[in-house]
Amino acid sequence: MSSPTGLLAGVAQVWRRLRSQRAALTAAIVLAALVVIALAAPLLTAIEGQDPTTYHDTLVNSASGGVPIGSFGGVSADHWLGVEPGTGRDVFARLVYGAQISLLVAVGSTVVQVLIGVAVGLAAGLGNRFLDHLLSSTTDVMLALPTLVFSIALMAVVPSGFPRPVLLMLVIGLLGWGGTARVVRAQTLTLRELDYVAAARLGGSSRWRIARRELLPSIAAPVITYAALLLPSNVVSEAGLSFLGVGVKPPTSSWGQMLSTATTWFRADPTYVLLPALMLFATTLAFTVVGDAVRTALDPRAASRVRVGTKGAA
Amino acid sequence: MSEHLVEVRGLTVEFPVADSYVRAVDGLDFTLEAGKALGIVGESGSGKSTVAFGLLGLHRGTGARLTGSVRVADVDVVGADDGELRRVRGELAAMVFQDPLSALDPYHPVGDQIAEVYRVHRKVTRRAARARAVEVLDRVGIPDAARRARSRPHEFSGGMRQRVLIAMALACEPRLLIADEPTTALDVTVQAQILDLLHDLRAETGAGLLLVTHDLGVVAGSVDHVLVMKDGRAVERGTVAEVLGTPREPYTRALLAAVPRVDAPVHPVDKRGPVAAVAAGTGGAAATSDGGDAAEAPAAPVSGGASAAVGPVGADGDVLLEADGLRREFGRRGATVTAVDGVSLTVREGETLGVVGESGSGKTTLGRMLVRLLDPTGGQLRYRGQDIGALGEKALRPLRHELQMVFQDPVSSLNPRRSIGESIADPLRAAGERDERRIRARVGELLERVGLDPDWYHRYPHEFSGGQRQRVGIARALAPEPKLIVCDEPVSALDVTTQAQVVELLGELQRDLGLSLVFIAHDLAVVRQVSDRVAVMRAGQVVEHGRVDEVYDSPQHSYTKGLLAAVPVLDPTESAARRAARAGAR
Amino acid sequence: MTGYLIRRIIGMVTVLFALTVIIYAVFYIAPGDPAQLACGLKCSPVQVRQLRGQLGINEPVYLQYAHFLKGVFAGRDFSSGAGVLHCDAPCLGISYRTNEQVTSMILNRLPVTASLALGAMVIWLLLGVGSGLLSVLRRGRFTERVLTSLTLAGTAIPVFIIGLLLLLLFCAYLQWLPFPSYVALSEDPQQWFWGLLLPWVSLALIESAKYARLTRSSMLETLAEDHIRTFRAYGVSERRLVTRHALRGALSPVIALSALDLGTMFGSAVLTESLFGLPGLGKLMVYSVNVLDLPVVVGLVMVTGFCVVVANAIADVLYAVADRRVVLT
Amino acid sequence: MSRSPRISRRVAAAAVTVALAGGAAACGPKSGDAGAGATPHSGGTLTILNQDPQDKFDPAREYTSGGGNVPSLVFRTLTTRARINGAAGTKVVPDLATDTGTPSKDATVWTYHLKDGLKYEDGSAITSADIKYGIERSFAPELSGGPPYFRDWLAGAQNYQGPYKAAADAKTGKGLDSIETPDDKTIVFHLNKPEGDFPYLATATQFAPVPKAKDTGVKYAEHPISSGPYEVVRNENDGTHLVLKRNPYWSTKTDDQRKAYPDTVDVQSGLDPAVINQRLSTGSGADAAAVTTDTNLGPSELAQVGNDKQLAARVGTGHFGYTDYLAFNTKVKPFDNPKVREAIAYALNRTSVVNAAGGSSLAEAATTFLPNQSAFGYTPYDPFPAGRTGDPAKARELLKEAGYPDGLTITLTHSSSNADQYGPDIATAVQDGLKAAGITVKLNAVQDSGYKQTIHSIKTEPGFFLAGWGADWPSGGPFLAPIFDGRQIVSDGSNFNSAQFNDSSVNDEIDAINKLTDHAAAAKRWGALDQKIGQQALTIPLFHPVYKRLYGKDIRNVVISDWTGVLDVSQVAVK
Repeated sequence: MSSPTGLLAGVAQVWRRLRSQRAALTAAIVLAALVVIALAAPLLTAIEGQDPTTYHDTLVNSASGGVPIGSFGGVSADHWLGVEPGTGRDVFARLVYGAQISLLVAVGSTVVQVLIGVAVGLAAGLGNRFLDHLLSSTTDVMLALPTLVFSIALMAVVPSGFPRPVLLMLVIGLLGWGGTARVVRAQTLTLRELDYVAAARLGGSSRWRIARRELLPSIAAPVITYAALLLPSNVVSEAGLSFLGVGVKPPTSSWGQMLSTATTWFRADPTYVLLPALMLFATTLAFTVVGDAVRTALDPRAASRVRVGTKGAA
Repeated sequence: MSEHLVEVRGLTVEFPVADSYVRAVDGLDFTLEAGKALGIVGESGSGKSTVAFGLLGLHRGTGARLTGSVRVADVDVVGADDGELRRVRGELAAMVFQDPLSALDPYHPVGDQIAEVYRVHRKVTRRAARARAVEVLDRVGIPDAARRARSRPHEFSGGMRQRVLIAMALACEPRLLIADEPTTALDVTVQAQILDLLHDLRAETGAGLLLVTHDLGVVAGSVDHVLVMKDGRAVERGTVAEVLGTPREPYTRALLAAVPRVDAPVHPVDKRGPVAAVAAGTGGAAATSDGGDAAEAPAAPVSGGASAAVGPVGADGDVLLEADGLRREFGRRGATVTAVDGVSLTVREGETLGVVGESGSGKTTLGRMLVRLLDPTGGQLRYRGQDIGALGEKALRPLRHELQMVFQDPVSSLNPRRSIGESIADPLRAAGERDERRIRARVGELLERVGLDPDWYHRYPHEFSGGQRQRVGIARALAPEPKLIVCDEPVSALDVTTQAQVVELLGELQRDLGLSLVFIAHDLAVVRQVSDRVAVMRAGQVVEHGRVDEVYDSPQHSYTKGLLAAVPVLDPTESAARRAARAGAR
Repeated sequence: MTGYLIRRIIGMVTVLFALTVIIYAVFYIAPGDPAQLACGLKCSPVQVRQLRGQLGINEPVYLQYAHFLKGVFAGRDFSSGAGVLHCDAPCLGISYRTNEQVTSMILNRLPVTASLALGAMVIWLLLGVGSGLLSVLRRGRFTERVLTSLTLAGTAIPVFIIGLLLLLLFCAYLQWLPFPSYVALSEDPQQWFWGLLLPWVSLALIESAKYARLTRSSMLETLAEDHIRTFRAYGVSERRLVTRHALRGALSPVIALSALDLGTMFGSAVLTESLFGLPGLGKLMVYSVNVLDLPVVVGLVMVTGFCVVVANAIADVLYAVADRRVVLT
Repeated sequence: MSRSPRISRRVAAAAVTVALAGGAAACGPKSGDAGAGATPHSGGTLTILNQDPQDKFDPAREYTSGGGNVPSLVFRTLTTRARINGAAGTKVVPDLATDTGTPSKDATVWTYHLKDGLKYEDGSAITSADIKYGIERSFAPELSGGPPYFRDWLAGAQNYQGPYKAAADAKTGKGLDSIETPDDKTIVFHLNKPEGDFPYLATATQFAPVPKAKDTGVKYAEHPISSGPYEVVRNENDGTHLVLKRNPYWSTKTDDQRKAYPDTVDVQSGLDPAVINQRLSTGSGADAAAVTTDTNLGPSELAQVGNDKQLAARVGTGHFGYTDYLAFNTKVKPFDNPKVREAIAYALNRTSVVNAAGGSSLAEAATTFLPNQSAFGYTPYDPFPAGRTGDPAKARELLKEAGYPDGLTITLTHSSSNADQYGPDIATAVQDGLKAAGITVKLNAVQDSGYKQTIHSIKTEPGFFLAGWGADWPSGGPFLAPIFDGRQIVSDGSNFNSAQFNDSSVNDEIDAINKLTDHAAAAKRWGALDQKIGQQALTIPLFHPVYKRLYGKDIRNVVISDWTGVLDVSQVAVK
């Protein structure tokens, strides 16, 4: 659609702005590291010599509720981050495999949310009064739903053969597109009044063509910004669902699942709680920081407008 | 120490951009004596507003670099501490901003806003400050000031808001008034009133006035001295009579020449002659990324001076488009606003119909209905005899390409995320053209046709100046080979020199391609230049229409007369005479 | 504006009803028989059949839905055993499990959730707007960086973690606060306050981060507006610019968002309610979903959905009132 | 009903959750006075911190074991469980009645006489007609929830729909004919078959008197008329918050079981288990005099308690007769092959499973189906001795014999929730244990709300799944018969004979034992039968849960019987 040089220039420009923010850079590195960890999970656990599902009965003290034997939750040369209370499964292995699920579900559900949100928002923004009314009301109601409860109900009716991570993505995605739709609709309503859209109509473009050629590229920036905010909240959603016991299927691990078993171990085995909590915290924080930076980078207005009084001069 | 009210020496202001600085003002010197008025004139990007802001030290904390010396009422603005600077602001020198709507806090009553400013500088009670606010509001001509002081800005009209801003400036009886484009956002009749008010106030309070504007007509009647700026430097200075009457510098001359005159005799139209100036003036203009129409050198004296008018051509051409009792209402039941109220007019092949009116007169709504961007709510719209007013979007599509539009705002009329080539090619693709080579060729041809480099297909709108963008918009309108183009304020966002070039281009295209034009503008002078016939709109209705010279030279309707009388003139003497006439009429 | 609000509310309520259809359908295909669940696993088939008749779930699902609609608009009668239980419109039916009227079940729990949500809102507004304001006043200084980091962290912590931490810290280790419980405000205002303080704070800490960010960004946006420049040019001090002019502009999005969040909270404080054992709507919802108590679930969705609908409308009005330039169409 | 009328003692089962929700039982530390050495005194307020509300607080709707825990503070029944520590607490004792019942010769007619001076909370006298009415109303569909025995045992009750419908229907207006009340003090039950366990059933809350004039149908639960030591003064949100205060008309003269020391009982529910245990261990304010009737110490809390002597002294340990097991549906391949079932039994790693269930303090590895209490007839045995961690080699060998030399892939169905120990935690432990024997286990989670219906219906029963069984009263019969009696395979209702096992020798033995009147002799033969059935590997017992309950530091007179396994709130004193 646009020329490669223009696109490249744009990307380069955004990257330059991003680079200038040290926090964002750090966060981006953290995210990159997380992705690498998730992708390399089999390799990393192979190096450690463990896997995430094998029980180690001898490493926990059965009589005291299954608390790991040894300090820091049973940290040893074999088990770098200790073992899970009760089962003796390797915490490091479960953490890195858990990263796969957390990231996959977060990204996947964000994609679903964005796709639906953009489609609905565009249709509402460009459609006639009735369609707009219908879709806007639906969007409002979607935003009104107690999503957590609905997810539980939805997860309940889907046959258990359905792959869980995909189901999680779909459920979080299907229930969470309201915000995106709103942003896109508002943006569309603004954009469609712009002269270049009028010009495209005069040029004989159909609505679909206008949406695709004129609106989508302009909507991309706010949508990316919004998606960057959705990501961390989806990480937390997945954790929340797993926390409530309707997340991934055992013996698969996810951070939320680990946290849900870990929360009661706060005092007896703090290490076990801190690790998934830290991972979750670091991930959402990193996503948020990067998201913020992306927003600033994509909307230089916000940054430059603060320089008061330079209208017409800068 | 200094006998000058304002003394600026070697002022240089630089703004940080990416990794370097851009120099907005470059070694400027000037002075202003108490009670006198100085006009700073320049096109956009000349640095004139930056100077005004610099007088109040408004660059502090913005990262701008400021060197040289600025003294206002004996205070060294550059070196002053925060407290001292705050005293300068409002107490010694007060600023009147350009856009009165955004320059006032929307949440607070105007009286409170003025009172707040007053209390910053005077230790008085809240009640006393309110009283002062009412007093100054009354002074600037707000009727029923005591009550209106409790209204919020959006409850005022544009002119009244500007008066409020002036009242705020008056509150602390400053010794210097700085007016930054105080009338740009206003209609011509209101503009005259505001200028008169400033004039009277100066006479009354003895304050100095620094008037910053792009409009030579505005300075003509309002200041004693003029400073012409270009690219951050002073090009020419002198008394207003000298500078406007006998300009020495070519730039000033070009500037003056480009100003359309409402009173100019209509030139015999040469619709066949080449207008080489356009190509010369713009073809070589380099596109600069940081914009600024200044990049577009003012064309050397354009085709013999005042205007390149598009004169009347055979007024007896076939009727192309005909509106009959066209109406348009907005809003829902119970709260409708009638924007266009039964307008009937015709556009013939190859002619230019001018539509003038002030803001809110319904001229833009009318223009959009003519090309069916808006659906009429009443009346008929006939194109070549066929009623197209009620056609659905699908049925309309085959006709779409024959009716095109050029928009006012060169920024919003081009999609910033698509290359200009893509934008121009869009109608071609929409029409089903798939051959990439032919598309490229045609776009190149169109770019060349409007005086741009045919190889600029891949450039993005932000790489162009306003005038160039408007050319791109014209190229896009031309792409589907239309029969009629509605130009909605096509030059009002452009600097005066660029304005002239674009007008020139439109005329040339009309002549070459046999186009019909509907030229909508608030600027009476521009309309006169380009139109064969003209319609004057007010409150959704056409109050007067006819051949252009008839309407301008012997207006029949009082509204038209008032409009024409309010147009600023370049001759300071004439301007003063008109002011006196207006004052007498009050 | 009234017309606008009515249209909007009608639209959303219509969608809410459409949603109840979906819920009926979802429950219809969900595994498990509510009658068997209500009666107990060892209920004989005869008993289950009787109960199905009593609950009205032996009817086709569309008839069940029709009865539900009739109840909402005209009221319904149920057998209480000893007599007739009249359920006035709007009647949301009776619980499969307890035969209690759904409306009264919800009304009983509403004060809990309302106390939780309102109290939390007060705190998050104070915390959020306060720290947003502070970070703008201390722009570019250390305080701002600290506040920014804190609020970022706040948005990144799930409520079940922060709640648990606070609980352990203040109730178990330090024992400064009693373990949270709900005592009606009308009964003992002091106990009500202390019993809810921790849940409020937990919710508010998470939410206030969002508000701090919103306050900060919209204040910065307002600070960049022309009218701020006007007052700066008239010598108004920075502090006053921020507190009087920028804050005022920043408040309208904050207020609008609060109304929305408040509405949403009526159905979404599940995690907080279960963590602190508050007998609120969210908890009732989760429980009812688990025991397939369809009338309660549908009733809750209607009521909480309606809360959000109203909150949405209120948000719009507040927005329009706060910023008179906005025209509702 | 399709069930065989020949079965003499049909018993309940798997009702643990229900029983707990109803406020079931508690059993106590074998060391009764752990709280304090002082003698108990009257007065004060007892706080009960629970997860599940006392919802449906109507004697017709409760499903309790032995009359429940909180319910038995308000409802007195004909008989009740003995409020004594340990095994002695598995006995039935008279409550409203003067004895545990006089059976006819064939135990089909049971006669009870009420004690003198029995009164409701309003001072009116309790009559035998009120007890009859109480039972009748439990048949009303509006008041569902109680145990099934009334309909199964009482003559002519099969299609009875309770007094409300009957009143409207003139033909059956008399109520249940099989319950006679010749005078105000006497009540006679006519059964359709011999039921020696009737005195056990008579502990159920349905035997509590309900004055007809005060019956408000479904609304009765808001304020049931008390016959016990306490009356309801507040009932908020359907039993979420219940406040009981002393019933002035109740007297120890007619009730030698309940002690009722506190003046007030405050039952707070809807609490998170972690919060309950945290509050009990912190014990600030009113929580010092608090107990819980439904919340076990979790594994993590146990680890903590272990490090704190003072806390450890405040833990009551109890056993409720219950077995968690792996169930096979022998109609599904490959579980029709005994060798496959045996291989799985050998391969199983019980240590992992016990750890998953909370460790050895909360779960005792089980190899017998009967719970490890003498009242049930517990006889230790292990038909497939493989040690605590399994014998993969032996398992592989058996698999080879069964025709699976290269291993086997099977599906284990479990609940989506860990709440009842049928959940993913146990399932994954089983899964991991079987890995070593070359058995690949796929997990199939069923949503918790539908899980029990799924596994206990012939139509939907999976091949291999997690299940559990508890008895409604402590006896071997109700424990074994529903699971292994071939005549109790139910095709149109809840079926607990998951293996669909029908062996006439087993059926005959069940009948024979049911005829015994000597409980000890019967227990011995139940034990032997359990061992005999165990050889067939129809189920693989996993563990028997152990109850560890924390109580507040001011709690005195802790009594935990083996009937309920949890602390009995009717015995507790707070002063």
